[in-house]
Amino acid sequence: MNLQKTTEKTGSVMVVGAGVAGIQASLDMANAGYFVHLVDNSTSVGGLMAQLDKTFPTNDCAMCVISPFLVEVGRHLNINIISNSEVESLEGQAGAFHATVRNDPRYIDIEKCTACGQCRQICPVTAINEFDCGLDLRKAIYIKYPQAVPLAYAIDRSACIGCGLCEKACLAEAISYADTPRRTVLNVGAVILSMGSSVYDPSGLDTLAYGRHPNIVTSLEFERILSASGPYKGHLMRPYDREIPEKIAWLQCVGSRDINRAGHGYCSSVCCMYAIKQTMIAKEHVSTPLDAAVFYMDMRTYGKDFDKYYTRAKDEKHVRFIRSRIHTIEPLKNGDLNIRYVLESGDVQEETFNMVVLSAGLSPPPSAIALAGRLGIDLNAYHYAQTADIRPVNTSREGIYVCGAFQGPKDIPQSVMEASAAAASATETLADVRWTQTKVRELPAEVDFSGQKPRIGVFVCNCGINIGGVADVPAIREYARSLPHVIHVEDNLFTCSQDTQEKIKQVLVEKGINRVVVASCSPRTHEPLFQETLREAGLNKYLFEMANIRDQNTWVHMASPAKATAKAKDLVRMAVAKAAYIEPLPQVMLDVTNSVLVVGGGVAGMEAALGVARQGYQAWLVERGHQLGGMARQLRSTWQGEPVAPYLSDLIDAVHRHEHIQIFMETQVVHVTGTIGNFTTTLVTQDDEGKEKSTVIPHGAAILATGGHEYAPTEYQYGAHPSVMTHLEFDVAATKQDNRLLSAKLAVFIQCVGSRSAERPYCSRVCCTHSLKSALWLKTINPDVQIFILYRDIRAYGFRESLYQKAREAGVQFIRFESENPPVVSLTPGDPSEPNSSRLSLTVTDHILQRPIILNPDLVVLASAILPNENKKLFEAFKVPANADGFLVEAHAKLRPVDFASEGLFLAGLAHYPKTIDESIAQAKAAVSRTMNIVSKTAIMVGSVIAVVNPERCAVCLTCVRTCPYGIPRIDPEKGHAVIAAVECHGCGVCASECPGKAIALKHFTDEQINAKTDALFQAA
Amino acid sequence: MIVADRKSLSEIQDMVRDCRKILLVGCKGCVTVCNVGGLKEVQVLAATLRIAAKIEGRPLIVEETVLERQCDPEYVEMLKPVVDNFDAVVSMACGVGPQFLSEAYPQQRFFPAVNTTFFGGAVAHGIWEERCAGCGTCIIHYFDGMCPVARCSKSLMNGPCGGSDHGKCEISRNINCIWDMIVRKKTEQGRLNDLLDIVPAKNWQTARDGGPRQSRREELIQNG
Amino acid sequence: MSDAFEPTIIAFCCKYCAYAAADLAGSMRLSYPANIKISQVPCTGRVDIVHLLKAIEDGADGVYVAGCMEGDCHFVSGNLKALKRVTCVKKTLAELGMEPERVEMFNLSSAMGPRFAEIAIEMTDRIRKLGPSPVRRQPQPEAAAE
Amino acid sequence: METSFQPKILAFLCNWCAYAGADLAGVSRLQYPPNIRVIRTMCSGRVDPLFAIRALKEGFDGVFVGGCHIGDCHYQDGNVYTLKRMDMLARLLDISGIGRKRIRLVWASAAEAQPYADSVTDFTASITASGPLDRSRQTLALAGLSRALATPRLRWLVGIDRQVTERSNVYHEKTDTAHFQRVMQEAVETEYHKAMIQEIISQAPANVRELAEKTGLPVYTVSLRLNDLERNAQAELRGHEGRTPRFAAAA
Repeated sequence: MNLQKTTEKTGSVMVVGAGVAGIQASLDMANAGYFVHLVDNSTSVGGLMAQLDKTFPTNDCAMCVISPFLVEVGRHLNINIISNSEVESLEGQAGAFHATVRNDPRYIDIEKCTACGQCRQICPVTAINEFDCGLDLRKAIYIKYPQAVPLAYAIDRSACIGCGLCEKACLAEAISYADTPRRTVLNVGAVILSMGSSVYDPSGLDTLAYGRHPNIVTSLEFERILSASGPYKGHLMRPYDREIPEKIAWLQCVGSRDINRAGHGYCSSVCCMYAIKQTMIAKEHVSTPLDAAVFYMDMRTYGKDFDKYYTRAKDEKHVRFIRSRIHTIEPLKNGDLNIRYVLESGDVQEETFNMVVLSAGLSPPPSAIALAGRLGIDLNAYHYAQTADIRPVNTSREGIYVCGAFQGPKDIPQSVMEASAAAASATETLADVRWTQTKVRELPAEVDFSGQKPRIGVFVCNCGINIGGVADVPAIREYARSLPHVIHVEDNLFTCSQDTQEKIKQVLVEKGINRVVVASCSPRTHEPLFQETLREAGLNKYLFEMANIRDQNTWVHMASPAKATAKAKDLVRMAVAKAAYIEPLPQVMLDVTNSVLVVGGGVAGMEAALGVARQGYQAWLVERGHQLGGMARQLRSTWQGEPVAPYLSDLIDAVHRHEHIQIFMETQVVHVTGTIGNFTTTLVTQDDEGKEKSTVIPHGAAILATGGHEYAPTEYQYGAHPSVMTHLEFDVAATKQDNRLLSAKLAVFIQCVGSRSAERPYCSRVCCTHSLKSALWLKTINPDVQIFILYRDIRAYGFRESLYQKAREAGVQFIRFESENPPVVSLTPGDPSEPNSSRLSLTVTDHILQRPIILNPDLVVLASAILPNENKKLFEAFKVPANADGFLVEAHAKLRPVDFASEGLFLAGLAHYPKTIDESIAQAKAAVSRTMNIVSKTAIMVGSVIAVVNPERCAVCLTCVRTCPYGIPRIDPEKGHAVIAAVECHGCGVCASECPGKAIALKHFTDEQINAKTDALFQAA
Repeated sequence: MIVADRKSLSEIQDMVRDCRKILLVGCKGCVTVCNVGGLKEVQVLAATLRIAAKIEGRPLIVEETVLERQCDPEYVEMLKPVVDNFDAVVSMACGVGPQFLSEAYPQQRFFPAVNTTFFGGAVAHGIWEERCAGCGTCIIHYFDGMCPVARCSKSLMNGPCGGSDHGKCEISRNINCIWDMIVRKKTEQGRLNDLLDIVPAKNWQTARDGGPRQSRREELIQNG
Repeated sequence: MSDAFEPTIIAFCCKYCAYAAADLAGSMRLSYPANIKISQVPCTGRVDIVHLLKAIEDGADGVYVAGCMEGDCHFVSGNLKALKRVTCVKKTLAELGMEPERVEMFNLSSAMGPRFAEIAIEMTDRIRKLGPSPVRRQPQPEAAAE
Repeated sequence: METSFQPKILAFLCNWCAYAGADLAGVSRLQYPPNIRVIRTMCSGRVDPLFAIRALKEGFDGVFVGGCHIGDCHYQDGNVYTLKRMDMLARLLDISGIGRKRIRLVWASAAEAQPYADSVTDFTASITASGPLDRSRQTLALAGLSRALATPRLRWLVGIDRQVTERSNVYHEKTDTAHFQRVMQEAVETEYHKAMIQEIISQAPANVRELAEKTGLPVYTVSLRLNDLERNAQAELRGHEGRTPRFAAAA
């Protein structure tokens, strides 16, 4: 590291906190030309997400989706993971910060540790397993979880008694008790804070009896109970006596929306959804019936596909949702728990459950609050980083950005989005020092082995005693010698150790080995390392095959050494057989067009175009209408009260003035060709005389920000009476100081107009917040106005809850209605001679009184739904999918929220889902960051494990075209055969398996190679 | 395209029961496109036959090859060097294939591995439907692109029979009544009156009924 | 038990889920029969009918394909295609007079190490009960061996 | 009562001090009860706590260990290790309910015939007062103690105690004694609990409540210890009875 302090701008950045947000921000920046220091105070990266079993609303396995990201960040040449470390101070200013980082001793050399776990087995000291939330114990020497990155153990010094036994057991000699705290000064141009959240500890809430009975667990504990790698190996049991529960209760808002006892006035945003997820997963986990009951105040399923998830839980999985307040939990002798609760009606009820899950809210980790103090950034009342809606990822100190749950409680996709947004914002001012600090690995030219027979070298690993202690490694080695094409064999104590790698390199060159087989651990963790060694020795990295004789052999057949040895021989024989058929897969460089096309001139589109331009690249901004600004033109203020109009006019101005932005008004996209890095799009512009002019734009990536619009209600006398208006119309009227608003004596807001209906089974997310904000505004201009908000659930998520609280304090009255029994608005005819003299009358059944109430409002505001804009042709031109509601579908609901499945295409704003303006801005910036991974490069590498077509055999039958899950293959009419763009192919091999003419081969997994392994297995000696 | 179905395994096994060494020949034409006789299906059938022989403990060698087309002598010629090495040859082409093969190699036995079913196309991946009966006199223009000869169970040419039931043919719920479709389309296009013209009785001499057919293009025939 | 029939079973495991689950079973030091040998594929969608038949032809006593949970395929839908192919091979085995249960499709996530072990045990038990593959049961004539 | 019960006491005496002291007691014709049977070891450090448990299992009512005074060990500090081991044994006996009163450690030099005789007299009286060890009711406890005392964890911890608390641990500092004692106590408890559970499930699978009843441990403690055993592949879930899982020794 460069230890000298400078005042010049640097192309390095620092990310603090290596949860999913920190990882995303790091990858985005490292892939866009910056060197990233990723600092975390834990022993490994992954954060809270690594502890989760499944993720909503797709029920994807959390570890499955995060682990490729962990591996990528762990091996990235331009990401320096600094684990076990705290940032002590930050001097300097934006562009040239000097961060002092204290690296606490781990007592284990990360480079040497092979994570074999021998030390853990013999360590005599136990400690609480924090990863399993204390449901389990670990040793004083430990690894957080089996997939951890860095994959290395650490000694918990507070538990360790210093007996030295682990050192005796560690054959890799990775233990170093002499390790001491080290301080490093890092020169960085920007800092991103992504310290995440901790989970609220309900011990303080006396009535819930948490900590007094093991069958009362927090949601995170329950997550570990459900996890297959958790304390009960995924068998759902209650901790006290391991009985399979028959009835489980989930208690919502524990440590959230609770000022009195928890001091947390905000909504934690994620608990409703994770509780629903847990009910569904829990039911899946047991073969016996499970009664799941969720006790809640408002069900806040406000995100994309969340309401459908809620409905599914209710209607299909028969989860009981009980709107109530909890009085007490009383543990019973047999381990059951008696819950007393109060219904909306005021009735007190009791019910006994076998287990209780407390849906604990989120709160900022104390270490994060302390760090924020050291860095001098402003925190809000709840100790989260303070941000403005129009700059959602900027902290109060220039050059320091924030993302993820440290900015406010939020779910994974929102965190990931903000992470990319923070990456884009942090690097905006560093565009001119891009690629200045990044490293490039210097490699020798690849040796051409074409025409040579296979000369295979087999390296068998002892892995300390992990393999050698069970299987007979010398016998395996000698067996390998007898196999065809094998010209060199050896075994090593640790094949992955630095010195062995050097030795292997020498041997490869000396003996002219052209295929390498390593029999050791798993390719999932170690293949990249060995491939690097091959590459350094001048071999193409695909001339490599692994036999997994540890994770899938000696570790699981410890009790049968003879069988383990025999199986290892089988696996080595299979690997050697495939190795004889493997071939080098050269990668091809493709030039990249360094510009981005942005479709849609609303806030998201303009922010995206401006973001691209500020990164130093050309942006083409296309708007089909005649003015920029989209829906924001009607909005009065953000939810925090920042005025929208000045922001919008500044933004429009900036977009117009930026030299790197070219705007195409009244223009439509008609045709798109090409792939990631090189698209060609045809635009057609309508000029003033209605003549059409077409322009062809080359671009490396595209962002679709095609926006949405407000639903035009057909209900509640909308259109029949001037005082019935939508909430956007209310904003416009408010701006104009409309008398309908100023003179109103009784105003009624009706929620969910056109949302959460059979026709539109989604929540429009923004309406609750908007109505609360509008009601409060109405109260400020006219304190005497009486206001009713008629709602189904108040979904004021996150800090927006404070508006709900203020509204209640201000005397706004809330009446809840059921979807089956909505309010009825009718017109009472007035003086027939006078227009508009008819009066409004409204009937709604009060949820507490259970009786109809009649109101005579002089203002009715409808929180009408947000609909995506109609863009069927545009979406078809880009071949991007929309869901049943018309919103664009992202590549992955959790970890790729701004990407399309088709590479090089991104999305932002309302076209993705209804969202507030700060969320739209964040998503637009995120999309910019994602495009930088492409357009900041001069070329991209393509090739490797991809499908290739043999034209001779192709019958142009279209099977590949029809069966590819990504729609990549196409028939080239000129060439007369199918073509699969190397740059787009994901490498799954479905086409190769479907092709009736066997014209398609998936490289590195050809029929020949797969069959060679099978044949080898069964020709056992 | 000619559409075919694989014969049942037992039927194929019965044909080759007395053979110790057979050759499977696929075709890169229609049968590859309809996923029944391309290289992949050749491999599948070959493996299946070998497994069957192994289960029975019977010696059997199965070799696999694919011809560009089995309906052209030049391609068929390519089997010449190997064709006599086998006890029999199994063709996975349409019915044309085994015949061209046996004409070229009269000394060898040729067996069909597929049943040739119809002329048609894929309405979705994995589903093929009949569209043409090869009658030799196309009258589709009367019916806006729909052929009652191939697609009406009775090949009626002047309207549906009494078995048309809510758009389906009485033969099977899976078969659309083509006359229902014709009438709908004509109605939509406001040309229902077209159907008032009687389509005259068809000359079936050009169809199979006139005996085996030959097609000659004098300008193409090589004299030399 | 010592003279019990020890089947050879090949498992085609997708890189993202089943193979990772097998690794996790290792990390957790779970124990399962050594009869299972894994052949890694990028996605179960890569597993061809031809590959499954090849294994049977070679004398596999059991063959299974293990991919991601339905709906969770890393490549969208490869596991669903794999299931269809497995079903097709089951039919072929039935036609051949072999037990279709010798071929199976499983779905599991990468976090399900214990499930991987469970499947390995289940499949080994199943095949043990079925006995050796009839392909291996017959003395193989010279001519059939390639 | 005193007349009817004649306890059996096994003594391990070190060659250089206690044994010589016992000899001197004989030479000096000092009188003490005849219930004691002596095994001579070269050093009290040779006495494995497992010897004591074996003695109790085989029919002795008490175990007496005699060695040199601290500082006088013929082998420098063998007796200090004895002290640590006997302390661990005493803790285990307390936890098991058998009680530390069944063992006694005495330092007696070759010249201390009278103190030796007095100790024997006193210990014999104490055991006599305690009555015979009811082996039929202590089968599980004794089996558990044997298992626990054989674990590498306890054996290593008791052996390393002095090194890390008195001399220097691997970090070149002394481990805080209180910390070490906490670790030791936790290890002793959990290893004993686990040993009893293992003893039961090695015979037949059992559920948590059955285990709690047989071991006398609280239900939740059994659940936690099972967890520990499962993690180390010493126990596993083996089937259910209704909603109740049964646990067995890992195959």
